[in-house]
Amino acid sequence: MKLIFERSVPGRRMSLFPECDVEECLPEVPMREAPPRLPEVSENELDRHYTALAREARGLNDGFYPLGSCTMKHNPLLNERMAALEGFTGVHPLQPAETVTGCTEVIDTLEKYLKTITGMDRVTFQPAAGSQGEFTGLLLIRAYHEARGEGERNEILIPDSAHGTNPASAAMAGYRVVELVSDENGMIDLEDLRQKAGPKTAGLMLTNPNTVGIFDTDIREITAIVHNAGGLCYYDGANLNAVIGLVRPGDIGFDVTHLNLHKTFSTPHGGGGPGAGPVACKSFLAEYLPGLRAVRGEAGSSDTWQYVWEKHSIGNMTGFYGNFLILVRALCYLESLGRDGVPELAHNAVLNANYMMAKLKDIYPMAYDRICMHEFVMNLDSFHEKAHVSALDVAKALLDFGIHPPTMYFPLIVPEALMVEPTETESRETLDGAIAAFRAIYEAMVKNPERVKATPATTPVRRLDEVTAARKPVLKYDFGGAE
Amino acid sequence: MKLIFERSVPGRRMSLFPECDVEECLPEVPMREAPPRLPEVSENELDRHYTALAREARGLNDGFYPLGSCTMKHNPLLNERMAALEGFTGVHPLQPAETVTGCTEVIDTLEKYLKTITGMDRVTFQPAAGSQGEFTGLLLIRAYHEARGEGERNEILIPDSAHGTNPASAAMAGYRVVELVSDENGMIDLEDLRQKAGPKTAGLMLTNPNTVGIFDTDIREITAIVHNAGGLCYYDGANLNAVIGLVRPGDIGFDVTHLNLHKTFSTPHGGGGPGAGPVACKSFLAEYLPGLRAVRGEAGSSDTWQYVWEKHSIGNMTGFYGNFLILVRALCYLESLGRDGVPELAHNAVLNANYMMAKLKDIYPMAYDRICMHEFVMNLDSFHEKAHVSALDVAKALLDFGIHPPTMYFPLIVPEALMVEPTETESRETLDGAIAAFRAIYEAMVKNPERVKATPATTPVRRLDEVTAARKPVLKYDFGGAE
Amino acid sequence: MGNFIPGTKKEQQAMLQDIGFRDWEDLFRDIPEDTRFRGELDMPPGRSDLEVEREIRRMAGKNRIFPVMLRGAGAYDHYVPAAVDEVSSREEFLTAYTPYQAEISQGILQSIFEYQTMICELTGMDVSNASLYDGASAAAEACGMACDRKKKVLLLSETLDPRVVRVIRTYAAGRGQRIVMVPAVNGAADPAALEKLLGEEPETAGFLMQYPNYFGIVEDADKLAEITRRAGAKFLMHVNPLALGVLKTPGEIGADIVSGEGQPLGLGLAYGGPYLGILACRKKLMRSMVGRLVGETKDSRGDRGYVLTLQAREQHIRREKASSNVCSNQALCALKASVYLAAVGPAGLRQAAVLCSSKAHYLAERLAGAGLTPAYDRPFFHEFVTVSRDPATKNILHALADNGILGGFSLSDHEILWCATEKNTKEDMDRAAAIVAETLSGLSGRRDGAAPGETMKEAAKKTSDKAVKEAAKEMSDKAMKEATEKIPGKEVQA
Amino acid sequence: MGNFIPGTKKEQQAMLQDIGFRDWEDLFRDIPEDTRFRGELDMPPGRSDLEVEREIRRMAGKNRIFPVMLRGAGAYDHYVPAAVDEVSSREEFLTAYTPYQAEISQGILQSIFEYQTMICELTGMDVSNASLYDGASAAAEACGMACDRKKKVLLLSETLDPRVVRVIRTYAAGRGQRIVMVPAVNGAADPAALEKLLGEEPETAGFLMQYPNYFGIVEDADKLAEITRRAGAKFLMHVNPLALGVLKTPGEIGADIVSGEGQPLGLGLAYGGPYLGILACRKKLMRSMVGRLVGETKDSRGDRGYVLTLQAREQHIRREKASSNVCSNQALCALKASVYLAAVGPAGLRQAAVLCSSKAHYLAERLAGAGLTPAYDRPFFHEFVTVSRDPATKNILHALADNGILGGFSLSDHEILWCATEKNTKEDMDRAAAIVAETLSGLSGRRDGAAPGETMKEAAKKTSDKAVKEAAKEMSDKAMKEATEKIPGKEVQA
Repeated sequence: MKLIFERSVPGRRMSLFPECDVEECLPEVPMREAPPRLPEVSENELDRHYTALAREARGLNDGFYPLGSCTMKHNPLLNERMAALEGFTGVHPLQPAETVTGCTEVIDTLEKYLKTITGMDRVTFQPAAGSQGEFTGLLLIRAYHEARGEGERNEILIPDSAHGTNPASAAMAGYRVVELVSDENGMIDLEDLRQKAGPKTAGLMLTNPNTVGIFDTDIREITAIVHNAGGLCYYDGANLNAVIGLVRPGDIGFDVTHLNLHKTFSTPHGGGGPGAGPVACKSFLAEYLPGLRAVRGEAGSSDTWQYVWEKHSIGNMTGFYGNFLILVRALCYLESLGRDGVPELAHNAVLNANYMMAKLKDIYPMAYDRICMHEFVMNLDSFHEKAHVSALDVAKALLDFGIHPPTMYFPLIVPEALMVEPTETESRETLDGAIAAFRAIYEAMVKNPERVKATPATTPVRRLDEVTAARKPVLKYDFGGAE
Repeated sequence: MKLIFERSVPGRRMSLFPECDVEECLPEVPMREAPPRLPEVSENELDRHYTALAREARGLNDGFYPLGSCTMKHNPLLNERMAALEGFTGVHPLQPAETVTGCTEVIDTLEKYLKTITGMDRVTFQPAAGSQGEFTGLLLIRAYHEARGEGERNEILIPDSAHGTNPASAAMAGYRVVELVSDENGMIDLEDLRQKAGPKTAGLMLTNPNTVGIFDTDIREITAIVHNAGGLCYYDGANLNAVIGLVRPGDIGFDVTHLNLHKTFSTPHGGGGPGAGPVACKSFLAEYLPGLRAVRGEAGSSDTWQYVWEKHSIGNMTGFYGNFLILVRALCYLESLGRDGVPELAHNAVLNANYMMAKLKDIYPMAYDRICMHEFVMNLDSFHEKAHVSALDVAKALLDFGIHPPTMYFPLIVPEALMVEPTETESRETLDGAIAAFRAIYEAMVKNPERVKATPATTPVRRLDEVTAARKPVLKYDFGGAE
Repeated sequence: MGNFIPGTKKEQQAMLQDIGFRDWEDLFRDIPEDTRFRGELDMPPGRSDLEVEREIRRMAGKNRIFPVMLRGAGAYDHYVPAAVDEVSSREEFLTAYTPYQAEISQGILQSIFEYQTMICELTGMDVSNASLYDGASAAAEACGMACDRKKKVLLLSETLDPRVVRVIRTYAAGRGQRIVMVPAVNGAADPAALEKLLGEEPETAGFLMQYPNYFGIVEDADKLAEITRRAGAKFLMHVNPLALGVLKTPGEIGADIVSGEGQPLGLGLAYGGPYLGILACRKKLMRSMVGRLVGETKDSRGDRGYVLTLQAREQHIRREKASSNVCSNQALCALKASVYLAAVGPAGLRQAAVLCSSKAHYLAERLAGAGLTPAYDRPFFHEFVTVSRDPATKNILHALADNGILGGFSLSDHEILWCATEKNTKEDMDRAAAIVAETLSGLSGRRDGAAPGETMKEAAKKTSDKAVKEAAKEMSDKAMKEATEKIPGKEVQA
Repeated sequence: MGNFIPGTKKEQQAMLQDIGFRDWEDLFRDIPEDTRFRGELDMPPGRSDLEVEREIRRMAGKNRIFPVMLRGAGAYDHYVPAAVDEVSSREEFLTAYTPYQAEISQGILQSIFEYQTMICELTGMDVSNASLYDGASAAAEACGMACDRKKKVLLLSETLDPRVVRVIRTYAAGRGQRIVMVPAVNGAADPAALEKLLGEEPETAGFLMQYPNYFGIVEDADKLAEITRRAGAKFLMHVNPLALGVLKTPGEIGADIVSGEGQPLGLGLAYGGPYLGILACRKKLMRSMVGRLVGETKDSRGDRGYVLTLQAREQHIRREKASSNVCSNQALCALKASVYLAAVGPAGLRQAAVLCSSKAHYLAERLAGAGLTPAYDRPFFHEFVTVSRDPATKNILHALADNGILGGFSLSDHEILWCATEKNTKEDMDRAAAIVAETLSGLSGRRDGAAPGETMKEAAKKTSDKAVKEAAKEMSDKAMKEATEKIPGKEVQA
């Protein structure tokens, strides 16, 4: 496929802007030597280029997408229509607060819903993504300890099964990471935790269900141990889809949590973003929350709105109020679901995962042989040993069935891992189709492993040389000639 | 690919409508015995179904589309944004005229532009398509003759090269069709015309350039002959793209014309519609125009708008005011082009056609060896004789190059015809690519005609059995079981 | 200025010279000078996208959008599911041509095949075409299909939408067919009159009724069908497809040809277009069906596929002998209707129909309570006509408009045709009724009509004043006649 | 209620039983009862699409949309070409995940590769990442990249956007980095002060300036770069990418790391997000680059293809040793920016930049004529600060708002930060200036300031009252300090 630069012809252009109706004028400062080599194309060529790219992209609309830990659920179409309303897209972030009461209502309503869902007392929408939410949550924990004169608490406890973002966020917040060991069920080893929790402990970061798809039943004891040691408990909301409406982090000992609106709350992933990672916390942490909030003025001047800071705010995570249009979508979603729809989604997310696991576990070894939550992890080490077929090979073979592969090689504690998360928005027929594909791949592996290793054969490109890409990085187009 | 009915599962549904907030009530009349067997699907399944269909459809955005006589030019993206404005889509057609002055401005402004482009005096936007435009124009001609007591004029002269719609429209309007013979240049034989024009002649229907892509240079004499015989001249605007801004039907003896907004004026074809076929005419025909028109009230009550009829209106072609949202798009287009952009488009439409013809005529026999207008016709009879490769085979072979084939077997006066219309919105590289494809197909034919006849090989389905389809028509899904 | 031409002036010049032309004049040398337009077009200079958008938005902004609509009369304010817009705005569907090249057009062909199936399911007919321009022109084509060389008279019920009648008349004039109106009694075609006319007009090709009719009434179609068929004429029905979610189907009633306006199925109001013409018929009429048809077949490998079929009926082969001159359909509108029907499903379509009917009946009750008497005593679907004692139509509609409500459609000084849909809330309708009550009491003071707050049934019981009822009846018949006349001299919509 | 679950209750039950569970309770038996939430969520019941749409539209309708905007301050009202929306709303782009499976994600990977190339072209840098959350967080990551174990002090120009400074401070607090502000003189960083601080702070990792700065001024970046690099610190620039259509590039100036807010490139205002964080750097810093990178490679058949690369820097491999915790980008926003840049091309980008600059200079002149004196005597791009003699900010902005104009951003009672873009017409700006003139004359009567209709240059010449100028300067410095403080107690935007 051509790059847009390869479709460019000097002098071609679209007609977007009017002639200048005032005297033309640029500041008297040094100017660039040559214009940027941006593409020069007509609208027809531009449209065709991006259509060709779209045809080589894969959206949820193209089929099953059981990417573990990513919660690739259907993105309701109404949400897009609502996020495109000019009443939202045309608002300047620095408009007077009394002219943006619609935005404020969106934010306040969504906060109300997320509070009841998490069992927390306050929410900030500053963070633009889950990882920034983690960072925010840790800064709250840090501010809390510092305010109490316990700034020496510099350790965050994180299980070895955790997503890499957890330790990375802890490091960004200036913490030392103390790794907790998972037991044979993928759960926290309580003894290990008791040993590691202490006067240096600032907090614990945990997702529950954990990254292997198992609900840690000791959760109340775990949070109690951390609290007793003087630390706070951070709930990574990445896996909330399994228990939303059934278990609330605020009820089981957590003090702060982030939510991934682009996972549990159906906002689109956009090929990698934008998402949103709001942080909910208990009231004792509210005074540290980042960002400005629009509030109605004091009694007697009810028409005067103003923006206020929390008393000891940690500052800002993003320039304005986070990814507002993502919030609109999440609000639509929750308005659709309502109080009864929320737990139903968790029911079906877990049902679909257990259904697929049950139909595959006779031939695909599961990392943990017990009821899973919204996702399950296969351990294909034995495939690799017996037939030299890796988790990667199985994933690539699925491409030829028109199925997006599961997450590969995560969590790190499971060798040759494939992590499958069907989500609740898939039909039984879709699950059955994927089960049949997995079984067909297994058959192929038994008969002719080389066939599996030669996949994919139906995709626009075949397996790509990632090693060379990293060794000799080519990160931009080479226009040729002297640079 | 599954039919949507094959994705249906009883009881599945989306949640679109609210609970009833008043007492539920249906009229006491006979009800249907069983519900219609409409699909029962979730939004996710619906979205995937139509995505799959879209992936097996081919839009202008997918590549070159040189369909002769169809003018598949780029459809500007801005036009879609404008046609989607709620200020247009949310207007009830029976709102008071003073509440729809924006719609009226769209219509009046577009009328003004089309008048200057056609050299006519009035325009109606009633017709929803070119064919309905033809029918409308003929009804105007009929009303004119009848009003003058010349109702006995019951013949319409139509060249043998004409599109089938011309004679079909004439028949619908109650006319007998008299066919005019084309000469060896594809132009009207003046002698033949002189013999056939007479007291029975109601009018002539003609497109110029004609359907073989040649501008009939005798046009002024042709219209004079018809006028002298007492007939009127109808200009079929199907090929206006070649001469827009350069030749105006109203200047060269035509009394009435329709325009295809979905051809010359860039509105999208929609997979076969909706288009729009406004009719422009000289002032002496205006009193017969169909449809209501919103006008500002008499002086002294300038705020009162009303809808009025022409004095001897032929009636209505469509229920309200034609395909209004198509008019919005055409207006956008003309606002973009402006007075200078209009002739430029004709220049380049003709240039692109002649360029392709010049680069192919050494091996592809042209039906007429002279300067073409916006399209040209190949006569592949010799291919068929020599290699048993038909125009159809060449067309299907182009599919494997990712190019939409030209129009096949039209006009009827050329055997094994392929009619190529590149349009002005294609780049030289696109034309060169298509030329290379044509030449490659020629090479293949010379070396191995069977390879050409085995095409297409890269499409979702191969050549389809049209004979069986027509002989044993299956026009709807068979749900199985007792019907 | 946007001209959408990729090539620069330089490229254009190079191409010209490459193929042997000096300049544009040279390229166009075959066009005689005396046919050339050498003036300047009377248009502004070209503009950039930013300017065009500003200008067109200005125009859109001049229109008034009513948050609440209680007007139908042929165009209905229904909810359009997001999926409809999402699917139909995909450029692959939007910008494609008619699917003549079946190998790369399966998506569009299949979508039409699905549409045809859905229309057959709704109507109970055997064959649906790929769609026509709008309901009115579809009805005109249906009438054309019903006729043959011998039978050229069409009986139309007076209770048909007058705009549909106008288009039928326009088409019939060209084809030399004769239209005879069948008079109505109490808002429905008079069976006796129909029987009489069928006897008087042996050349009658068919009788066309509307279902529900223009006044919202669900007429006794079974009886009319029986009378028509007994006389050997074809029975034609013009339908609201949404109502067919619940009503007895034309197939069950015994219709031969069904036309309809598809706009209620997910198409916006859009100032009247593009809409969607539905046309379906019995199998025996298949080969005289107008317009495009998509059929199922197999490809050379035996795989299922779809093609345009039975093209021998069509104008590009049959020329003047074609069944019609139609050579396009409203494919994108048909796609919208398909997506709509797939989104709502059978249960959703029924729900929409029940909501429409229920709200309309509630509105009728509230309006009766406010002093607007029902004009007809017949079962209705989601439209109905009211009569006022005083010539209050203008005042009522103005008062509603001042409150952001588009009231019913004025049939006369005394009569209004109302409509309710699933989009109207109880609160909106209560508000409308209160405004009506206030307007009426302001106009006339109170006489012996309905007291505010009365229900329709109570009001109907009480209205014993025969003279008033008669007057109302007469006015309504007059309005109907005027509406169905070929060319009103002047028509003011309010 | 919409729950988007395809299966009916019956299907769900069948599936449960098929895999050996009695009911939902049984499926969730592993979750201890004492962790279960058994209450009812404090939310309304679920609603249908029609109802949700009505509710959300109601909220959107509460916001005020200003037809004319003269406010920027970090978010800019630019024209968004139709192609941007068309492309970015395609579900294949909208709903895709991060392109980890390269074989079926070439479309997204290539679009990012193209984006990276365009950003390198704009900035003159060697490496661009795949984008970050927004300009402010990108600046914070740039600062993080500049630091290492030894060098943990960052010098920030006081002329940086205070919101950007806030985010940098928030990030730095976590990382234990120290922020030192470099004071400004006449609206631009003071080179002498910078030199002095660089001397005083040997642990300085880098100096960050904004280009054009928060007050619209194009500072002498060459000089600042030279001073910074001479001291062995990294030179960081935070840019408006649209201005780079004309201004000397950071590459030419000698920057090491460039961050920027991509919102001007085809992203709507959208109440502040989602926006687009631009981050680019020199090749030597490639392996400490934060966030995703797409690289070119070949597939097993030798065809060109694209993959996520250099993942060894990233958190899912490096965990706590990663360069950042960033694990997504703003891919869809980067796509929008790419489409924008492809649509405008080099000529269009220059045209947009010239239009913005020209209109801003015209506006400045007209406002000077109306009585608002320019606060700084420096070259500016499309934003500038004015000072009023009286504390007139509130009155001016209210008067403009009453006329549908969102005036400049209030920096203090006397100071306003204005912005003009290609969307502002001469007429709109004339109208705004007239309203300002009227407001000011109404406020104070006329003293010895500029006469109405005077140009900026004339006014500047005339203003010899040194005290006024000093006062204005002081106020402006104060406002700047307040704005860049970590936590203002209370902030009212007007």
